[in-house]
Amino acid sequence: MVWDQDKEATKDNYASQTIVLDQILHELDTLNIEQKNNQRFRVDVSAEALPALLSLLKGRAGYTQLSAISCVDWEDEFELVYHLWSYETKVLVSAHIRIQYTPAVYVSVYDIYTPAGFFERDIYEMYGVYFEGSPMMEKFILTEWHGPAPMLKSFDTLKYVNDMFNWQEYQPDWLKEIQAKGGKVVS
Amino acid sequence: MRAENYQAVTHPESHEFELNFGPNHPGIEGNYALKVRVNGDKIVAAKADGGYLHRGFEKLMEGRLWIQNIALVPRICVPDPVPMEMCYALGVEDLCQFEVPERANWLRVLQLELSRIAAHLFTFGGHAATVGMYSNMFWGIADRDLILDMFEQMTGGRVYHMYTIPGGVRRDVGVEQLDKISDLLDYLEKRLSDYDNLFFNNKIFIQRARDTGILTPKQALSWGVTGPNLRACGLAFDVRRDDAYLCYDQIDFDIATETAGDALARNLVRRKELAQSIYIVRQVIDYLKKDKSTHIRCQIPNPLAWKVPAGETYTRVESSKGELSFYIVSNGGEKPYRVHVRGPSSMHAVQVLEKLVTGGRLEDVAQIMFSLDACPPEVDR
Amino acid sequence: MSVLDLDHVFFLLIVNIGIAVLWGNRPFVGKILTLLYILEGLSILTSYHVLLSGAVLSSSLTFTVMQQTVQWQLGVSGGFFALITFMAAGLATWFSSGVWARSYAPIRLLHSYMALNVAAMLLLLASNDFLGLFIAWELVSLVSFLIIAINGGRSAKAAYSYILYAFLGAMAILLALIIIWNATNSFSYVEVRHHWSTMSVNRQLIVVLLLITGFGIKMAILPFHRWQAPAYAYVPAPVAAFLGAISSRMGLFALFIVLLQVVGIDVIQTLWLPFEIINMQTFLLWLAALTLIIPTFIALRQTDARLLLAWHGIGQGGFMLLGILSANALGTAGGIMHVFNHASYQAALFFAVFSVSYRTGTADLDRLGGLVTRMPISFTVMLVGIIGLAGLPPMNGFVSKWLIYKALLDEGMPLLFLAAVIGTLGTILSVYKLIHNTFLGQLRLEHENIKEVPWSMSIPMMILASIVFITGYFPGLLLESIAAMQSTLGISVVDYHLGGVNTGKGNLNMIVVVSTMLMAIGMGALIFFVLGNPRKQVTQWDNYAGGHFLTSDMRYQYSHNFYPGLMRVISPLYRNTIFWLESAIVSTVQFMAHISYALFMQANYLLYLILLVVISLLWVLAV
Amino acid sequence: MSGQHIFLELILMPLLAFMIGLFLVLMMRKVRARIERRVGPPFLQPLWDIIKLYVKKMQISHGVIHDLGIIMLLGGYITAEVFLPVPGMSGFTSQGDIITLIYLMMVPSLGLALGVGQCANPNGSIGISRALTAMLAYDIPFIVVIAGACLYYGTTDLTEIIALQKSQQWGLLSMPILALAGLIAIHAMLGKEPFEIYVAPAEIATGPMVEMSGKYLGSLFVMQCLQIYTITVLYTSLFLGGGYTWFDFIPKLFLVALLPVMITVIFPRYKTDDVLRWLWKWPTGLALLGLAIVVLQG
Amino acid sequence: MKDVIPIQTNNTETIAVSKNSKNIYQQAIDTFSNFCRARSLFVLHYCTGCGAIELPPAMTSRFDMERLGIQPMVTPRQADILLITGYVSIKTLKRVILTYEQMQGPKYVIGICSCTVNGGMYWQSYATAKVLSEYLPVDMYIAGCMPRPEAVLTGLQQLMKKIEKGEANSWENYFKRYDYYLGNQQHLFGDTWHTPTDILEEARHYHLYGAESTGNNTARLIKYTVEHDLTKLDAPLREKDSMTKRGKK
Repeated sequence: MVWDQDKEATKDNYASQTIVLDQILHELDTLNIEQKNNQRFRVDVSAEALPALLSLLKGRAGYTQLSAISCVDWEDEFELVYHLWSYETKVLVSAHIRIQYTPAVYVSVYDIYTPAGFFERDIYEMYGVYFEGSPMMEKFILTEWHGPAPMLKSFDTLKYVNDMFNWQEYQPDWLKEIQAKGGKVVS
Repeated sequence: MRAENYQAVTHPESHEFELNFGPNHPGIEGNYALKVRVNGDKIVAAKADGGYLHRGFEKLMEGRLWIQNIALVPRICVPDPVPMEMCYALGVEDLCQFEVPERANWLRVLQLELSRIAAHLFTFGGHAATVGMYSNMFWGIADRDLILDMFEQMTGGRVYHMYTIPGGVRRDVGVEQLDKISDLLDYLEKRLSDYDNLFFNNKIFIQRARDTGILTPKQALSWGVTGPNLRACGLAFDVRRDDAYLCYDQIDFDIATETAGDALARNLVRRKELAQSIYIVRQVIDYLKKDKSTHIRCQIPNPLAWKVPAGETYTRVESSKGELSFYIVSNGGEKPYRVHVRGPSSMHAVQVLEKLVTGGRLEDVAQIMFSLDACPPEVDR
Repeated sequence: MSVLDLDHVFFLLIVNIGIAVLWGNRPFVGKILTLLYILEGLSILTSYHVLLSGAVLSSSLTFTVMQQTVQWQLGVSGGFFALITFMAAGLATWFSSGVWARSYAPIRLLHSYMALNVAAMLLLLASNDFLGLFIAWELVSLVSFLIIAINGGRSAKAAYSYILYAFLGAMAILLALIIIWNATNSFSYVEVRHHWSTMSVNRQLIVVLLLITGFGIKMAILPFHRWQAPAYAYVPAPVAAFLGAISSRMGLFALFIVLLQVVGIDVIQTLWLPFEIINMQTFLLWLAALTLIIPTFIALRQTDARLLLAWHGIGQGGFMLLGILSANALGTAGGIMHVFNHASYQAALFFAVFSVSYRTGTADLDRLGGLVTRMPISFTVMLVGIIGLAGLPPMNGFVSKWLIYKALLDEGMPLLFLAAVIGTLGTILSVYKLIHNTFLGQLRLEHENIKEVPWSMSIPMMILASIVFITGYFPGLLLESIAAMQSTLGISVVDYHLGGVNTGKGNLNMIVVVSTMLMAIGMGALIFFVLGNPRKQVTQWDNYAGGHFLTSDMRYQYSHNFYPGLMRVISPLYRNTIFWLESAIVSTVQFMAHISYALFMQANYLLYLILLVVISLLWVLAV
Repeated sequence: MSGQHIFLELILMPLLAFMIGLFLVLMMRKVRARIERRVGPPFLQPLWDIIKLYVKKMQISHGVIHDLGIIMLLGGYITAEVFLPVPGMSGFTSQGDIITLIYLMMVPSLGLALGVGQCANPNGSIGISRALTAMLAYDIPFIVVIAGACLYYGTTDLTEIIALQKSQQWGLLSMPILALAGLIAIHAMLGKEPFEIYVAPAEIATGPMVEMSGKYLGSLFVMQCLQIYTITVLYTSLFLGGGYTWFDFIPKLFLVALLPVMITVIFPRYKTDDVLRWLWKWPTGLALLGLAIVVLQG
Repeated sequence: MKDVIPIQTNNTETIAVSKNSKNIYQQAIDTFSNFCRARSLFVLHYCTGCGAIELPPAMTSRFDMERLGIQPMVTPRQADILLITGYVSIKTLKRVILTYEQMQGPKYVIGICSCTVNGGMYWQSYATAKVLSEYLPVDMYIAGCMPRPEAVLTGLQQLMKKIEKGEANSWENYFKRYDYYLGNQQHLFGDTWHTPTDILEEARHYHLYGAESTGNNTARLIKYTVEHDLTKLDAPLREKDSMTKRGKK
């Protein structure tokens, strides 16, 4: 299992990759592929078709690594991005889906990719998007946080901080010296 | 005490008890916790507990200017901060379509590889300390400090450098400085044989580390393991070569692999990588000495009113822990719309650690954690 | 002093049995029985100086069979053992006389069987020839069976296994007696000793081996040790203490009489096993050493406190045998002294363990913990007991073990010395686990309202604990009668004084050692309490847990598999060799027992029985 | 001996032991620091540590047994010092021989074990379990060494053993193999790497010391001093002919302590079962060989 | 060194506690105690934030803390100094307070890194506490992001000087003004916040129990523990109270 191919073969792979993805396109009708460069593909897909796409990519095209799942809050809907990497062809495919804002629920892909557990839990904590079927949905980072999901654009962290915390006067001698020389904080 | 810390558990019939590794425990790397349930000295179940280092980085970055975030990103991973800057800079450059000068890329590689050497020396020290070999820790961390000195001379920062900025680097590095680095590398190579004698060839260490925390290639792939941990299973994957960035495609280096997949193999992979990094840095020094260009960054707009074109990008960098990725989304504004950080340890420190520790022995918990080189701040962000 | 003192004792014992049988379940009767036992002990103690001078207490009870006059005489060794018996029985009855008795339904049976046991044991101790010994031996076996089976259930099963072993032992003894009779035409100890050399060497060998088998079964010497621990562990507290303390020592007493008084240690030393592979004495010493080590390390694995103690009882028996067989004044003294010491701390430990299980309802070491704040007296007793059992100064266990170590070193047996130390180290590991898992560590939620046991239970424990300490402080108290015993047996006598022994090549003066220890501990306390600020006690939840908060529902106690590293190394031994050997032997024995049982149950069993006896006789005569 | 004399020795012997022990600890820390390319602690650092711990304003106790354990620990070692002959003072050596001494040295361990048990911290209990396992491991070779030496000298009285060595030759020369095995055993007794299983910070957070604070920890530091002293004196008495005067006695002690310290820094720690296997294989084998030679000679 | 800024923390006002006039003997003992305390400092091995990365260099061969008599220690029971190395997230702060309360007086807190002063780089973060001295009495801040090992060592040496003079007493304020600190903690963690250590009793033990030790906040705490202590299973088992209040089943 050592992927030590020479560079020529790799280039062929890039070309063949488009063909593989095109084949998958035919099987899933709601798919839109965009090639950004040799090693980056962007795939837009409907939310319902994503699990099928991931299974196909993993099973047929050798995309064995789920690099990450990113969530973007577009204020009216969430965008989920699944970054998949193939060790054989050395291509990264980002599958983008959009899901509705309320109720923010989606299906888990834990059964296809084990690492999804971590990212889905993270998105659940940070955005409140619940993933059905994931065994790792208990809190991990924000176990002692009782506020709203903090990564939502609607959560104003500055306001929260001003409500919650005080500031102390901090005027050490060296700062006073600088201020005496005319230094000040640029705002 | 607090209900939120412990979901009520009934007293187990099987006489197991709970033991907490961390956050205040020498067997844990940084501020992190691993709750284990033990029977005798056998780990029955393990559960990682993070969030002690959570600062809300991603939220903070959304609230700051593109240029301000340069100061913020290296703080995501403390022992190995340069890849963080690098990854962010690559992303912004991709969005802005910057053409980065060649010399800047080589300077960046210099930084990256020195940082990798420092991080690996630190990891050896930590790993040695978990098995009670303190002299290796004392030596390794002292030698790492010499690299930090080089950083300080080059960038002005000892730990956090903020040297790499989108579009290039902040300063050039002179020939004298390169000579100093070259001398340091000579010294380190000499020291490596000492480390070999003391640590890597130490029979008792080998006895302890061999067959501890074995990852099979299949497990490694399905659990999302990357970096040296993956290479220790015999899978030669390295972002530097396979998803090449900067000028790594012009540099000659081997991908260090081992086949056993245990703590010893992971350690030996790092040991080999250390030698490879020294080799790479020597190439970079040669290039930088020959190259007479002084162009180290491209033209960047007024940083206080810098609007990055709308778009999204996914950039990956090989850090000393594994594959590090940033997903950056811009809506054309002065601040990032969304930055998602995928630290390599987010896999290693949670799912992989839990699974490797379970079924093992109490003696090996700390060793497995350090052999995975898990870095909690990357997990918590 | 009247020579018929033994009659008084026998009379008192009959009264004892009568009271127990007639009014055994009345609440006050336990105390009366205790008093009677004390009275019996006192009546021996008052004439103890006579015994020390070499005279005997005899009974008027005699009968004659096969031209042998069987009579009962209590010598100094019998007196010593009898005192231990009365101490154990008295304290055990006291322990069961109070609140405990109300919760225990078959109390009348318990009192009666206890009295019967004591009586039978006294008969054994006072026996003066092989016939009397055999009769008393069978009685002891029978009443032991009754008392072991008292609880039904697991203990009845163990009792059944015991009676099978006892049957085997009785057969062996009977066979030996037949051979002896055949050769010497007498059962009297003196006569047998006189005519011993007339037997052929092979026959001597067989007799010695048969007697060791027969009596060794009672003290559970290897490889007949499997029955004892379950039999002693699952009986009620007083019974367990009584059995563990003294009952199994009857085997040792018989062996002691036979090997030292009748056969003589010099004879043992000259006997060789077939093909001259090993000297009889060396063989027996190594058997004793194995009896010490193997049960001790089996005890280390137990999770039930009662089983743990029962297995240690077997192991300590090995210690006694090791001392007695060392053929050295110090060793013999150590061996006999260990009988007393073991009786005192073993009874104390059993009482402490049963106090805990009386209050908590369990003796499972994985379900206890932190009870020291709730049951301080039981803790103290157990602490004294485990220091004694582990053989550390200042308790009495140390003195007897020291004598045995010293004897083994003096006799030039360093490997046996090593074996003895390994046994002690295993004991230390095991008893720390016992006290840690019971009394130290986290107090469990369900044990929060536990209280100390009532006085009727704690006073006997405290008496035993103080005996353990006092005889450790002044071992000369015991060494006096042991020296008398040695001189009556005609073996070399230990040079003792109140504080210990002088050997010229390394002395022991416990008065100095213990006084220094007390003084040093005083100095330690002075350093600890005078220097520095006063202490402040915190709750057990205010504890380091890696920076986490502790809750009462969280199990934060290390108990199960207490020595995992050690077990990784030695558990293959348990599983494969020792365990295999043990179970092979035991199942063979049990298989034989089953076969003989099946044969016995046939309709014309008499025929089989006669056939068996005839065949054995023919075989023996042919040898 | 007059009562006054005895009383003086009772005070003086533990005190001297403590003072020499402080310097032994200092030497250990210094040597270790030097090999690790450090400067190491100041001259009186061990003493400052102990005093600082004793003058803490709060002494957290987990119960009476916690205190009792510490007292037993101090008392046990003070007793052991009185039974150890040193030049000019023999204490009660004639009243308790080397076997007594070995068992007296177990009393502090039991005290520590009880005190730690009361703390209700599994880390501490695991530490004790490992310490007792280690004791079983190193005591077996050590006992063989003692048995061999006692057989050779024909006595178990320490003063006589020393006198015999002074009149004939040192045990080191007459029983070199036993002396070597003994040296390995005392290395394990000192609990230094690779036998440091019961402290093991990364595994069980310093084990027995986990809940020890203030003077409790201070007493453990005192115990460390006394332990090093006791072990080195015992070894010196058995194999290096004890001391003629204090001037040759103290260098011998430092030499005996130095050897384990020098090699300890290059080892990681064994696992618990490996400690047992190793100690039961090599030092025990050596010790048995030495014993066989002694038996065959004698 | 510019980085080291020992600043006055907000506990300058002295609180009247019944002061025993000390005789010469006691003063001598105090002086000697402080002398020893200053020469032997045990640092708790707890990396609360990124500043901890500069502690290994400070401990190891290059800077070697041990030559100053400073040693790392594992558990709070053994340690004298709590180094808060950088930002403390709310989750960590709870553990820090638990750890601090488990330490024994005299105990010292050093806030390393700018984040402990005013939140530093993470001033707008919802997850980190900003002013450390609101929750714990801080003896000294060492600012910088992050302060170099030299700065850490210089700071520790300054603390040693303070200890030797007997001036490093801010830990006493935690007991004298417990109500204040508890109030801030409750503000952040909610009214149900409580730790296993009974601070008020310890204050009496130290003879530091004063007028400001108790107040509304401690009343709330006591009310909570009385209400919940003995009914909820996951509440701590308080040995002292349990015998009377938890009746026989």
